[in-house]
Amino acid sequence: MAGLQEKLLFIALILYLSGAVLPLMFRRSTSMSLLLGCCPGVAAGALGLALGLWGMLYPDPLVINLGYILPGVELGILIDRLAGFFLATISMIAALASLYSIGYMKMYVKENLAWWSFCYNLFVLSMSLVVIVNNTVVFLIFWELMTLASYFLVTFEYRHQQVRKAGFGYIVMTHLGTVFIISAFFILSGGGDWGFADLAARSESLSATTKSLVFACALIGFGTKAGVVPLHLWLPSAHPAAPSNVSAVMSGVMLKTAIYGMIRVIIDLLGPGPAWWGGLVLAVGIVSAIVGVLYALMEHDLKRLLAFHSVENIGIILMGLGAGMIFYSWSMPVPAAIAVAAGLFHVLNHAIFKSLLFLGAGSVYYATRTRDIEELGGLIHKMPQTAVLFLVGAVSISAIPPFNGFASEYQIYQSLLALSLAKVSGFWSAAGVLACAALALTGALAAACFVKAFGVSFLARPRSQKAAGASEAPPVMRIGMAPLAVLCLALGLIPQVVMNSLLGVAAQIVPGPDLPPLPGAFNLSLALLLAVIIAALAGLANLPGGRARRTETWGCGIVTDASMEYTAASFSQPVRRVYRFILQPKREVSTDYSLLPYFNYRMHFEERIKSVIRDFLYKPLREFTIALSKKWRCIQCGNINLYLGYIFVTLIILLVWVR
Amino acid sequence: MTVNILSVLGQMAFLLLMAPLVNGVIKKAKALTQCRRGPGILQSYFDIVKFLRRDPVVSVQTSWITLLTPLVCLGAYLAAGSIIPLWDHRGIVFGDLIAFTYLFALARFFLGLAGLEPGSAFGGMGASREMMIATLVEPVMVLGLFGLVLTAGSTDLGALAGAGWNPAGALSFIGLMIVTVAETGRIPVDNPDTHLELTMVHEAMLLEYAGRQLGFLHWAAMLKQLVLLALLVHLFWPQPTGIPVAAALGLIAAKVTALGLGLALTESVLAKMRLFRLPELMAGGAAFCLLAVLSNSIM
Amino acid sequence: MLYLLLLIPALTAVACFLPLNTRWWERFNVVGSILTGTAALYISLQTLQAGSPLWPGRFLMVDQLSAVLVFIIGVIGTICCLYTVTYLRADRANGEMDSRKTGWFFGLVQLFVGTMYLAVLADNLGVMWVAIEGTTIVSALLVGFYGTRTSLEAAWKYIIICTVGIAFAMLGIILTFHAARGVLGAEEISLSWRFLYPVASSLNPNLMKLAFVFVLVGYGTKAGLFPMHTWLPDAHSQAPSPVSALLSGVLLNCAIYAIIRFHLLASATGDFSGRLLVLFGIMSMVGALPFILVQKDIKRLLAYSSVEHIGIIVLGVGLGGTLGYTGALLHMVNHALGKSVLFLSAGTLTQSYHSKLIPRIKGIGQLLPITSAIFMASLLAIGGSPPFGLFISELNVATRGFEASGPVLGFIFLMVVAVVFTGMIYFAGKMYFSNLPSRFPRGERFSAAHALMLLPICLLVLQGVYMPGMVQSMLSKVVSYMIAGGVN
Amino acid sequence: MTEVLAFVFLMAGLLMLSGRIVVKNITLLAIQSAALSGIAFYLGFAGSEISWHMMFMGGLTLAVKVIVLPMLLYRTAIRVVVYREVPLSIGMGPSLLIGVLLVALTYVYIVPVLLIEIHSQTMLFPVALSTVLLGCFFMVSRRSAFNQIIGIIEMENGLFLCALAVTGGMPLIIELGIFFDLLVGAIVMGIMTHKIRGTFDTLDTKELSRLKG
Repeated sequence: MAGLQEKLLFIALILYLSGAVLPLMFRRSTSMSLLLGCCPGVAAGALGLALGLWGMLYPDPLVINLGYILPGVELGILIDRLAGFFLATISMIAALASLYSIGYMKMYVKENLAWWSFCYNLFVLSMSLVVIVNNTVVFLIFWELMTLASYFLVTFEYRHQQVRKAGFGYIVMTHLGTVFIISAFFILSGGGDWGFADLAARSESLSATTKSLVFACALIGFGTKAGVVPLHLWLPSAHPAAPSNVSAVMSGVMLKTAIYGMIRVIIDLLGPGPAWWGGLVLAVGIVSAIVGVLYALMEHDLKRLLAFHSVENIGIILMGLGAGMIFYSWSMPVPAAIAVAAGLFHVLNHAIFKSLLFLGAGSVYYATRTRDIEELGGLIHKMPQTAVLFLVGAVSISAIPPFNGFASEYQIYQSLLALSLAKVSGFWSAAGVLACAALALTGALAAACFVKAFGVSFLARPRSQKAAGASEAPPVMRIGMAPLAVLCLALGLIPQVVMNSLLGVAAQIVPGPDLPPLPGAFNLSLALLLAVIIAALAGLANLPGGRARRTETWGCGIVTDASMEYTAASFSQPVRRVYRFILQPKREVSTDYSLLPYFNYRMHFEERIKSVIRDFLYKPLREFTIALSKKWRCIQCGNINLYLGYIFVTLIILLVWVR
Repeated sequence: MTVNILSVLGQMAFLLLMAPLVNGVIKKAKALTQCRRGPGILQSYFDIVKFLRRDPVVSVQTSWITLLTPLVCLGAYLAAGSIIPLWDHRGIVFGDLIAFTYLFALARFFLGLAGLEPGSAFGGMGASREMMIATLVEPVMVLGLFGLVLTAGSTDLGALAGAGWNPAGALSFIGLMIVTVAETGRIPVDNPDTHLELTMVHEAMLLEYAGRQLGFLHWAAMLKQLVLLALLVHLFWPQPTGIPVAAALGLIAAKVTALGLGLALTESVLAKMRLFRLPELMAGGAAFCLLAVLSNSIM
Repeated sequence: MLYLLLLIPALTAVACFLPLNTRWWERFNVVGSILTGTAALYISLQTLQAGSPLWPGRFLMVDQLSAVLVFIIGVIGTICCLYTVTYLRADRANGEMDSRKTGWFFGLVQLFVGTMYLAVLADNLGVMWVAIEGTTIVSALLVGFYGTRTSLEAAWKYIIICTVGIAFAMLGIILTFHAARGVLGAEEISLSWRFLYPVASSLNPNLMKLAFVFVLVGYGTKAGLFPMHTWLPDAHSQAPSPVSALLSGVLLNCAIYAIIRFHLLASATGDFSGRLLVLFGIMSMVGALPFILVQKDIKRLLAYSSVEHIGIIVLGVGLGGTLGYTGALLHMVNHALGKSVLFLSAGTLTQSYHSKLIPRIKGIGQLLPITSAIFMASLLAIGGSPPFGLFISELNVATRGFEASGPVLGFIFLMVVAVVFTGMIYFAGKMYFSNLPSRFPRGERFSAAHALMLLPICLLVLQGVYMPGMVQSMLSKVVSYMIAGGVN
Repeated sequence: MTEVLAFVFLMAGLLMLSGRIVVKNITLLAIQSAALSGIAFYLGFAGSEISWHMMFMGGLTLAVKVIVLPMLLYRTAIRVVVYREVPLSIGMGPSLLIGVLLVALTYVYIVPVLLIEIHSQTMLFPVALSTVLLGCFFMVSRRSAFNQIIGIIEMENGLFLCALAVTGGMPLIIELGIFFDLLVGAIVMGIMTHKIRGTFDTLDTKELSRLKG
C-alpha cells in the first residue's frame, strides 16, 4: 500500500523538478518554457493533493526513510495527518495557481520566464517538502530554500525601486526570523539529535523555563514568517511586489507553513505548556487581526490591501490556536482539539479565498495594468465573470454566511466562548468574550474594507482610461479561479464534513479521548432558507410585470461623471478618523490663491497614515546599527604601528591572563 | 416536518405583517410626543403597497447587484427573524446568535455595495458612514449578547430565552438598547425621516432606489427594527411557557410595541449627534455590556 | 610521493622564470598546476580512504588532517592557477600588466602553492614554521605585484605584520620543543607531530599553555583572527584576484591548520586552548560584522567575510566534539571553495567595470549573465544559505555551541551569521538588481573560466544536500582521529 | 661571562628604544648580534666537549648579522632613508618607560611565575624573551619602514637567544632553515623599502595609510 504513495510522491517531486529545469533548456521560446514550467506544476499539485488527502484521512502515517544524506542528518518523509492536511492545502492552491499562470505570465514575455518557472517550481517544491520532512535540519534546508526562491520571485520585476526594497526587507526579516527558529530547534534538541522524534522525546525532560524559551523563540521565528504584528512589516510590501499568481501562493499557503511550524513545534513537540503561552498567542492573534485589517482599510493598492488582510487572517487563525493551547494546558483535550481544528479550518479557508482574491486582483491587473483602485471602477460590466469570482472571495473573507469564512470564524467563536464557559477563572471567562468582541470588530472592519475594495474597483463608472479599456481575462485564468470560488461556497455549506476530518488531525496533535463527530451545522438549512426567500421575493418582485427602467444617476440636476464618485480615500475617511489613535493620520490642506486674492483657485488635500511600528521600532534600530558600524570602522584606520600595537597588546593581555 | 415548515412560514408571515405596524406605532407615538397629529398607524402599510405597485427605475451604471440587494436585505432579516423562537422551539435549526449577528452583516454588505454602485456621491457617503457605524456597533452587540451566553451556557437562542432576566442582564439590556438605536438608524445616530445629505446614512444608500425595490428596502428596514426588538424581548422579557400560540403572539406583539414606544420616547427627547461623536455613545454602550460580562464572569 | 607535491610546483616556477614568451609560460603553468592538482587529489583521497598516515618521510608526512588540507589546496590551487591565465590575459588587454612580468607572476604563484603544500605536509614544527613564513614572503611579492601605491602599502603591512606574528609563533615552538625534550630527548623527533601526539598528555601543562598563547597570536595573525586581522582586508583587496582567492581560500586554512595541530597537542593537557579558541572565534565573528555592514569596496567586503568565517572555523575547533570538529572541517572546505569562486568571479566583475567600488558596479546581471549568476550563487553560499554546504557546517557548529555552552553562545553565533548574510545580500542586490549603465556592451559567452568556477559550486551543492556515504565515512575517520588527539 | 654578554644584549635592545637616529640603531643592532654570537661561542666552549653546532651558529651569526646585514642596512640607510631622525609614534620618554616595564614584566611575572622550570635552569631566557618583546615594541613605536626591518631583526636575535637558552639549540637543519628564511624576509623587505621610497618619496608609515575601513 505504502509503495504506491512513495511512487506518487517521487513522481510529484520529479514533476516539480522537471518544471523547474526544462524551461531553462527551452528558454528560446517563451511560450514553450511557460507551458513546460506550469503544466508539470498542475499535475504535481494534483498528485500532492491526493497524497495529502490520503495522509490526512488515513489513520497511520506514511513514513519513507531515505537514509543519511549528510553527517548525522537522516532524511525521512513523514506524512501524518497534520502534514497531510498542509500538503493537501499547499498542493491544491499551487496546482490552481500554476494553471492560472499559463494565462497570467503572458504579461511578462519580455522577462526571463525560464528563470521565473525555475524559482516558482522550486518554491512550491520546497514548500511541499517543508511540511512532510521529519528532521529539523532538512526542514531548515527546505525552509531556507523556500525563502530564497520566493525572494527571487518577489524581485522578479526588479527594475522597480520599491520591488527591490520589498525583496530586501523580505529576505532580511525572514532570515533573522530563521535564526529564532533554529535556536528553538537546537535549544530543544540540545545536541546532535535532529529528528523530530528525538526532539519530542527530549522535550519531556526539559525544564519549564527552557520550554518557555523554546516557545518564545518558535513564536518569534515562525511569527516573522507568518507576519504577525509587529513582525509583519515585510509582508504588505513583499506580497504585492511579486507577480499576482506568486502572491496568491505566498499569501495563500506560504504563510501557512509558518502556522504548520508553530503547531509542530509548540503544540506537537513541546506538548502542553502553561496557560500564558496560549494567552500570548491569543493576544498576538487579536492584535494582528485588528491592526492588519485597519491598515488594510487604509490601502488603495488592491494587492497591498489583500496582503494586510493576510496579516488579519493569520491573526484569526492564531486566535483559534491560542484557545486550543489554553485548553491543552488545562488538560481539556476535547475542546482543545476542536479549537485547533477550528484554526486549521480557517487555515484552509483563508488559503482558498485569499488566493482566489489575489488571482482576481491579478486578472484586474492583467486587464487594466494598474493596482490602484482609485483608477479602477465599472469593471463589473467589462469583466463580469471575474467580478463574480472576486465578489465570492470578498464575501467569504468578510465572514458572511453562508460562505466558508463564516463557517470557520463560527467555530473560532465557539471555541472562544467555550474558553469563557469553562469557568476556570473570571479572567479567562472575560477574556473569551472580549476576544469574541475583537473578532466581531475584525469582521466588521473586513466587511467595510471589502465593500470598499469591490465597490470602488468593480462598481460605478470607470475612473480612468485604463479601467475603461479593460476586457475580460483569458479563460484559462478564470478556469484557474473557478474551483476556488466553488470551494468557498461548498465549505460554507457543509463545514461539518471538513471539521470532522480536521478533528482527526487535531486529535493527533492533542491526544485525548476520541472525539464525537460534530453534528451537522445549520449552514445548509440557513442557506436554503435564504435561497428560498430570495427566490420567492424575486418572483414577487416581478409579479405585476414591467422591467426596471434605466436612466442616468441623479446628480442634483447636473450630469454626474466619474470625478464625482466617492473615492476609496473618502470611503475610508470616517474609519480613519474614528480609529486615529492607531492609524495616526496626518492631513495637509494647501490652498492656492494665485488666481484671485479671495477665491481659492486650486486646493491640495493630502492625508497619509503613519506606520507607528516602522517609525518607532524598526527605523531607530536600523539607524543605530549603521551608526555603530560606522563608528567601529575607525579601528581599521590604516596605521601600521597601530596594527602592530594590536598584536602586541593582545599578546601582553593573554600573557597576563594565562594564569 | 411539514408542521415545522409551516410554523417557520407562519413566523415569517407574522414578522412581515407586524413590522409596518410597529413602525407606524412608533411614528405615531413620536408625533404625539412632539404635539403633532402625525400619520395614521397603518400609514406604513399604505407606503409599502404604493411602492410595490410602482416599476423600479435604476441608474444606467448599475448591474445585477442593485437589483439583488433589496431581496438580499429582506431575505437576511427574515432569516434572522425566523431564527428567534417566538413560540415553542421548532425542529429545524437555522442558526444561533452568531448567525443572527452575521445575517445583519450580510444585509449591510450588499446595501453598502448598492450604495456605491450608482456612482453618486450620496450613496458612497451613506455606505462609508454605514460601514463605519457597523464597526462600532457590531463589537458592542457581540459583547452584550455573549455576556448573556455566559449565563445561558450556549449560543442557541432557544436556550437563551430570558437569559437576561437577572441584575447583570439589566446592564446588557441598556447596552443592547443603544445598539438597537444605532442599528435601526434612529436619533441620535441617524434620522430616518431626513433627506438632508449632512445627516443621511441609511437613506443616502437608498437614494437611487425607486418603486418596488425601494418598497422592499423600506420594508426590510422596518423588519430589521422589529426583529431586533423581538430579540430583546426574547432575551430579556421571557414568555410564560405553555400558553397557546395565539396568546404568545399577542404577548410578543404587545411587548415589542412597548419597547418600540420606549424607542420613540428616547428618540424624541434626544437630539441628533454629530457623526464623529458616535464612538463616545458606543463606548458608553460597550461599557455597560462590559460590566455585564465582568459581573457574569466573576460570578 | 609527497616530494612530488613540492617538486612539480618548484620546477614549474623555475620554468616560468625562464626568459621565454607568454605562451610558453602559460603552457608551463597549466601543465604544472594540473599535474600538481592530480597528485594532490590522489594523495589526499588515498590517505582519507586508508584513514592512517601514509608515506612517512623524515620531514614530510600526510595524515587524515593534512589530507583534508591537501585536498583543499589541490582543488583551489589548481583552479586559481588555471584561472590566472585568463585573468592575466584580461589584465594585459586592459594594459594593467606588462606582458614581460607574466612569467614572474606565474612562477611566484606556483612557488606560493608549493610553500603551502610544504606547510601542510610538514611533519616537523620547525619546517612548518619555515614554510608558513615562506608563504608570507612569496605572497607579499604577489600582493605588491601591481606596484601601485595601494598595493605596495598592502604588501608592506602584510609582510611586516605577519612576520612579527610568526616570530611569536617561533617562541611557542621553542617552548613546545623544550617541553617535548624532557619526554622525547633532544632530537628532531621531539619536533615531529608523529611522535609528539602520543606523548601529548605527558607534556608540561604550564609550558603548553604559554606555548599555545604564543602560537595562537602568531599563527592567528596569519589566519586573520580578529585583533590581528588588520593586514587581511588590505592584502585581499589589493592583490590580483587569483591571489586573493588563494590567500583567502587556502592560505588562511594553512594557518588554521597549524593552530589546530597545536590545539590537538595542547588540549591533551587541559581545555585552556579550547576556551581561547572559542573566545577568538567569537571575537573574529563579531569584530568583522560591522565592516561588512558598511563597506564600499567589494573585495574588502569579501575579505572581512573571510575573517568572519575563520572565526566560525576556529569556534568550531575550540568547541570540539564530533559536531564541532565536523563543522569546522566541513566549513574549512566549504569556505575555501565558496570564497575562492567568489573572489574569482568578483575579479572578473572588477576587471570589466574597472572599479572595486560597489556603487559603481551596477546591473551585473545584464552585463555578465553567467559570471554574475556564479557570483550570486557563491555569495549566497558564503552567506550560508542552503542548498550550499556552508549552511550545514554552520548548523553543525551552532548545534555544538548550543550543546556545549548553552543558548547564549549559539544564539550570538546564529545572529552574527544572519546579519552578515543580510549585509551581503544587500550589496548583492545593489549590484545585481539594478539597471546597467548604457555605456557597457551586454552579454558574454560561456568559457572555460566559467567551467572552472562552476566546479566548486557543484561540489558545494553536493555537500549541502547529499553527501555520499564514502565521503561521510572519510569525514568521520578524520573527526575521530582529531578527537583521539592525533593518534591512530 | 654569559651574564655580561646577556646584559649587553639586553641593554642594546633598550638603548635602541632611546635612539632616534637610524645609523645609531643599526650599530646597536650589530652590537646586539655580536653579543649573541659571543654567547653562542661561549656556550659552545663551556661544555665538557666543544659543541660544533653552537660554534657553527655563532659563526653564522657573526658573519651574517654582525657584518653583512649591518653593512647592507647601513648602505640602504644612506641611500633610502630621508631624514636621519626617525619619526616616532610614541614619544621617547614613554617608549623607554614601556620598554623598562616590559623587561620588568618578563623578569617578575612571565618567567618566574609562568615558567618556573626554565627559570630554574637559566637566566638567559628572560633576557631573550624581553628582547623579543622589546623588538616588537620597537616596531610599534617607530614610524619608519626602515626601523621596522631593524625591529624584526632584533626580534629574531631574541628568538635565537631563546633557542640557545631554552633548548641549547634546535636541530641544526631547522635553525638553518629559520635563519635563511628570516634573512630572505629581511632582504625582501629591503627591496620593498626601495620600491616604497620610489613611489612615496618617504618611508614614514604615516603615508602608508590609504587603505582604511
